[in-house]
Amino acid sequence: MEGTATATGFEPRITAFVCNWCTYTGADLAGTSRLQMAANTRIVRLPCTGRIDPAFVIKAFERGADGVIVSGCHPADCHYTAGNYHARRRFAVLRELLSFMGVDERRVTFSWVSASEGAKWRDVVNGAVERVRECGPFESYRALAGGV
Amino acid sequence: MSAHEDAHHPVPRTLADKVRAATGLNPARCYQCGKCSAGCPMAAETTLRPHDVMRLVNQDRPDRLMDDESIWLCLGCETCAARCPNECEPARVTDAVREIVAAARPDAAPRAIRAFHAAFLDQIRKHGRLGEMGLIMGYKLRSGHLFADAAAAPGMMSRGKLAFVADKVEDVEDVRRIFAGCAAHGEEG
Amino acid sequence: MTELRELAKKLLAEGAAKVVIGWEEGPRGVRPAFATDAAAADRLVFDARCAHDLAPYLDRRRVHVAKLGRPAVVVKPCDARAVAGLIRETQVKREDVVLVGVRCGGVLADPEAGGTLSADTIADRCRTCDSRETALADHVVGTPVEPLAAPSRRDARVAELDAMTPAQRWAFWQGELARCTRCNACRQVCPLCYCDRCMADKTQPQWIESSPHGRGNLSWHLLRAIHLAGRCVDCGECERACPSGIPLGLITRKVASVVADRFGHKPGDDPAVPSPIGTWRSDDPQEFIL
Amino acid sequence: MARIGVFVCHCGENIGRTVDCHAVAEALGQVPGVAHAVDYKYMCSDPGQQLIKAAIAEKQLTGVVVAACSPHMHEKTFRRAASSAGLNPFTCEMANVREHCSWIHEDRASATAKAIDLSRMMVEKVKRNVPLSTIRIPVTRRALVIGGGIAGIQAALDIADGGAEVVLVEKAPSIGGHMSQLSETFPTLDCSQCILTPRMVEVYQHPRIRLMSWSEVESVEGYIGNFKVTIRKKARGVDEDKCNGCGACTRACPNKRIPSEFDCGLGKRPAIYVPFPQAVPNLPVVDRARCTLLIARSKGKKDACMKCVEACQRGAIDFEQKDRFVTEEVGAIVVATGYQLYEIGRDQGGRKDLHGYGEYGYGTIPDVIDGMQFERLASASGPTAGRILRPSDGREPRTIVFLQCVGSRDPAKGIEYCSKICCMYVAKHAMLYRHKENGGRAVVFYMDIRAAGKGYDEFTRRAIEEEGAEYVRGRVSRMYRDGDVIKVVGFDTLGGEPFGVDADMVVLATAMRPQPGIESLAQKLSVSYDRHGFINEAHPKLRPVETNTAGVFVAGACQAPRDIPDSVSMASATASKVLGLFSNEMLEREPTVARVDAAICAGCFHCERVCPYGAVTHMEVKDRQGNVLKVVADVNPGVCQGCGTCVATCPSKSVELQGFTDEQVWAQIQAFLG
Amino acid sequence: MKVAYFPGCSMHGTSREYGESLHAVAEPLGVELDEVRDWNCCGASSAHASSRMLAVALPARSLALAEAQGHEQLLAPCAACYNRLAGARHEIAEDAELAGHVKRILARPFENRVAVLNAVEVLRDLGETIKAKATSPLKGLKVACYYGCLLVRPAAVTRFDDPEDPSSMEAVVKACGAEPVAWRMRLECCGGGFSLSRKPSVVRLGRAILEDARKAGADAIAVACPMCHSNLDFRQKAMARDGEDKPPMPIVFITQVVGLALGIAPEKLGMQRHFVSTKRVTSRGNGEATAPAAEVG
Repeated sequence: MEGTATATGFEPRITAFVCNWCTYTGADLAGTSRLQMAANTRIVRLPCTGRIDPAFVIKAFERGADGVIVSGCHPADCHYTAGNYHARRRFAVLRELLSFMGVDERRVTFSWVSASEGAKWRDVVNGAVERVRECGPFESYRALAGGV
Repeated sequence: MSAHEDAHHPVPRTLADKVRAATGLNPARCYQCGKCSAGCPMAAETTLRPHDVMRLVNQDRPDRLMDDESIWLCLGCETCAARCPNECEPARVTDAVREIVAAARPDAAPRAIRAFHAAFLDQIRKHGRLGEMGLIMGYKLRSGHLFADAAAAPGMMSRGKLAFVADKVEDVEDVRRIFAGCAAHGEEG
Repeated sequence: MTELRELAKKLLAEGAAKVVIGWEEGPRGVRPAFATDAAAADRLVFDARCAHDLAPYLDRRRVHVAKLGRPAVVVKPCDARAVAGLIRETQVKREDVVLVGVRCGGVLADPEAGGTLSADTIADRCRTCDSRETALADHVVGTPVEPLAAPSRRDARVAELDAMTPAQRWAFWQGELARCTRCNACRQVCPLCYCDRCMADKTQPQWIESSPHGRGNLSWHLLRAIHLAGRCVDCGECERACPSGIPLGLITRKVASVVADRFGHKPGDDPAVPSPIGTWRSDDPQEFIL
Repeated sequence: MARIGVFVCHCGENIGRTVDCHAVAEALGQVPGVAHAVDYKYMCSDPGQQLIKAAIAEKQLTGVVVAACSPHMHEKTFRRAASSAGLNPFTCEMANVREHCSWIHEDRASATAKAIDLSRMMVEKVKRNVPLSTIRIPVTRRALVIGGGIAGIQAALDIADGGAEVVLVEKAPSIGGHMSQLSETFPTLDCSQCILTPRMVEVYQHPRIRLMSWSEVESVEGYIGNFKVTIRKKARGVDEDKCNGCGACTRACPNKRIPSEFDCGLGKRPAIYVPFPQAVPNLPVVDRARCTLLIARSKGKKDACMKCVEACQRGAIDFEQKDRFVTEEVGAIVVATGYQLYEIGRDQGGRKDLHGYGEYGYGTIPDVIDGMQFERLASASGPTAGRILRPSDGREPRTIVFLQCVGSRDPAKGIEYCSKICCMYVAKHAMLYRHKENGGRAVVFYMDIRAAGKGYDEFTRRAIEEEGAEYVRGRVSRMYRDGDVIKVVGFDTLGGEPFGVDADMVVLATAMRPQPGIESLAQKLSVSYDRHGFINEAHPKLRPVETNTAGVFVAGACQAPRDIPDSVSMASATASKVLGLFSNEMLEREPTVARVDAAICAGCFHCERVCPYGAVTHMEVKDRQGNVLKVVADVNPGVCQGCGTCVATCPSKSVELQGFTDEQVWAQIQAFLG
Repeated sequence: MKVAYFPGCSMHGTSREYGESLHAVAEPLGVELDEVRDWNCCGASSAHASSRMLAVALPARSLALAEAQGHEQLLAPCAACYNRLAGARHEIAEDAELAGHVKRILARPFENRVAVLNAVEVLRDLGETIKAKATSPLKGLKVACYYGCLLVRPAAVTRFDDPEDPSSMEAVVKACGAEPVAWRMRLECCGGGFSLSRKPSVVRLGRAILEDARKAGADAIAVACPMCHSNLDFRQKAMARDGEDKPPMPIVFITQVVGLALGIAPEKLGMQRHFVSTKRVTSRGNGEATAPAAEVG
């Protein structure tokens, strides 16, 4: 599957960075509940949103992602008590900075999905795919590689 | 739309749904403790007490609410809301039920009370404000209680308490637009 | 000026400091000075040309300065915020340095060109600066100054960019960043870029491609801004040092406004106040999170 | 060169139906570094695991990727298999192609493509996995129990009887907790003190229990097996070694008009006092805020009263005593701090979301009391020697109204949960009253009767059927004083009528809340708590007495409203957990911990500030002469729980999280996107 | 302090004396009342029984007008108006969807910025001023402070006092030198909304209030609501039991109590307009009631 506009339409490529305890487990629940969703995402499992470095998001775009999802535990639910609070501040800044530098806000989705919110995970994934579809392929970022 | 989403965005069908849509209050929160009815000043006169109203809303029984004058006897004193342990606000639920019931059956309210509310709103629609004299006259005409309290009028007037000419909002059209806007909204909703 | 020189001489004479780091006349306007004796102290100056932030010289990694001994450093309010940052981040111990605060009414946008300070010539960052002297200093010299009222062109530019479409902003920044030669001057002058080894120099994995091309340049400036979020003291040195004239101040200013709006934080000169990234409140705004 | 084995599971039809598992195995076989790729019907079955083990041996694999279900399902299984075949278990990872792929997609082509991507991402990760070994840490076989109520007493005794030493810290002057205040206990109506006092004495005399009453936990450092706890021994004003508990001082004290905490304000005590006759330890404490002498001294006046000092023949009274701090090293901690009652009509300890009940007149009508006050009235050792008398005039009430769910199940006043014990103790109160006051009327207003427990429903039924308690289903709207009686305005929801009672006394069954200060203790222990302040258990069903901090356990009403049997069960459960922990010489932990590269660490300590566990310490880097070159961060692997927040925070990327390194993440991103 | 002033319909009619006494005390207490230009009826007891939207939109118009006049606070002395205005403000603030509808219906700028105050809280906050300026403290006057229903409920809307155990009115009475009595009916509804349409209910409810105030030894009942006032004052004779000969219970507005304490002449406070003689109250201040108090009509 290539993240480019083809005759069959544009299939976005989306990297999802999720925490192990809430969102990953919520995504497991979506599976056990057989909730159908778009097949455009690939999950990278991390222990906690606190572990998710803004560099991951930037690197994903560098390597050709059309969109990114970052998801973890709801406030007060963090397995490690506060990782999500730290992440929330970090990503609040990253999001506005990316937008300021010209990255469409619709390409980056942040969510809290608990271990019991399989349906919410489905909605987050489908929503992110839809928004990135509206934006189209992120050719402009890929073009930066230029002569490299 | 899947069945799952239906559950989250229900089209108001039951009485409880309609009340919820109109007020944002969830009648299902009522656990029938009766604290509202214990404190209700009108409980001595009504057959349906606040907790009965909540119960019938949850049971989707508009018929029983319509066939009884109880909901029209609520004074709106909010004692029930102040004491309700589960934040149900029976008075606001009752208001919503009245609105729903009146839309379905305009003559559901007891004549006297209907007359009072109609006269009241009529005054506002006409003048933007309430001329109490007009209110009293309007009420008497509508209710048929033509001579009740007639003896009081001279006393009222001698004390300068009844203004014969109603106070009026200058831009009364603006108030009428609000009435029209609310009516239109009611039909949409 | 006399007050500053007399104080510097006194500090040196009494042994309170072995070197006074300040500014002196150089071939192209003023330059940083490291006065270790009375004669050198007599050459110290302070005026609107003294834009350099001297806080980086407190970094133990600048061995040539460190070996001169216990430093006193002359600081404008913005420089003092930088020193506060270094203290906060355990790079400098407060008791190891003498701080000489100067009352500051702003510096010139082009210090090398010289001239008097006016609403036209004042550096943009000084237009929005509201501190005239620092509470962190051991000594404060100079006369009280009135701030110059002038609208910030930089803020206006940020607002213009905010009003653009993402594609337009992208085009603007690509135009600017295309000139970046990755000379690292911005990093070198930044008082809060002191790492032993910068993330940009890490190779396994290489988060930031090191050769100057669009992709690596964008990553570098994004991550630099992220690292400075809530820490940048707006000394303006990165933009002044950039040989390619990239308006880096727009980025730092934008991030500062995000930090101020969202977390109610403005970097100050109190080292006890923690930086906002690394702390949190349970009710931090999260309207962007689904 | 890596030699990775990829094992694609069909999970019967579960994966195979939507994902072409054979195609996945074939595609993965083409990936550089993959030495072996096969698919199989059930990888987790014995033959499936054999397949993996055989391949590891035959192909000399350096790493394993199992493309199957969620790692939460079978990561342990496959790591164990890899380990038994001689591979380091941490070089085995799972690609989740079931929950995250076959179960959520229908299109076979895209599901297969995704499964290939997910497997490739894991292959790239495993290539960068390094062998890790489980972390081994020593265990101090000594436990700290915080709280000397029935839960703490039980935990301390069980642990000590199991052979380990226990430090029992109690903030009050005596152990015993709320249970010592109760009259009789449901559902057996046996005397509370009769069953509790022997256990209190046992604690006192136990050779392995160190009892520290009038003490509080000041700070906690360290981690499972290795806690260092500082305890504040509050100044008692009495030398514990000299005092023999004769009570001469308390008798001598002229200020005997102080409301007794133990009797809930219904009785009085002196300024130097033993809270109750059976107190353990039997040592008095000086009420520093009320002692005439100390008040005079604090105002700089001369000593006004020395009665207790004069009465004490052993010279044990010591007004100069200061708070002392002692440090104890323990391997496990049991939190058993218990509860307080919702303060009806009063300030709720600064909690603005709790409002109290103005409509019930508590505080203005003296004969409206709470359940604990009733216990004191009913208790033979109480202020009325067990006679139920009105606080206002000492008269015997002829009608008592009991209100259930006061504060409980009431989101409007701030507490939405059920306090669990009130249904039972109200039935008990009604019975006790009916026993003591023959012919008296006991009216209970209730919403539901929640009497689930052995012998519980029988007990409440007995109150109604045999003991003549009148149960009225409905809440009371308000109460007011009318001359000598309290008018209770209620509603009988079953009868459909307003129901008023003229009561002589009203007893409010108020909600259970955690002890004040629980939040700060929880923060010291790094355990999480819910919005009411109850300590969170690690798992609501499967780990009910553990907390999210390893080595810290929870028992009794500080975790949720609990009755005595529940509290005691939990306490024994914590004891079994603690003794289980102590049965190991060394503890083993997953090696997902952060490590600092001291060579590049700049010592900014952003990591220290973000670490929720206090795992980051300062370490000096010295040259050969011993000169300090720089101070860098160091992560204590025993404390680190592996969240990785420090890693993402570190500006110079000199911290790594083992098992989730930057390189591994980078490799996964690249494996997907190219 | 300068506030927007929302008189409400009854200030010009049945409760003239409330308006008169409010104006009379405002000046010496330093309160400037800036009447909301072209205000309209809040809808009071009828709008909410018919349409939630109307019950919110009617008060919202007046709030919008006050906002346009540049005010941040609005004083609604009538408890019913206060309840409706504060309630509308609260509902609009809590419900964004409703806010959208209301703005559309109003078709004028409206940010819901104006805080709504009642007379009791304003007077309570001026307690020190009242105490300082009281030239005729009402020593010995026993007052039953009657809050009724609309002033303190619902708690989420009113917020100025404890909804179950308020003390503001008592504080004002104390500042006036009078003595608040402890009684139990101060929060019970008098049935004012049914004053016209359901007299027996009103009589039953009002009687309980009057009887309890008498039992507590009150010389007068202080109110802050025109509906309570006209109900308890005008209907007082009807509330008496047959053959009963109890002394009449003066029903006074809290502003009248303050006015008397400030030494303002009773007629300027409209004390002659009452149906029940206020002599028991006016005789406490310096002034004597000048107008003869007519018997209940």
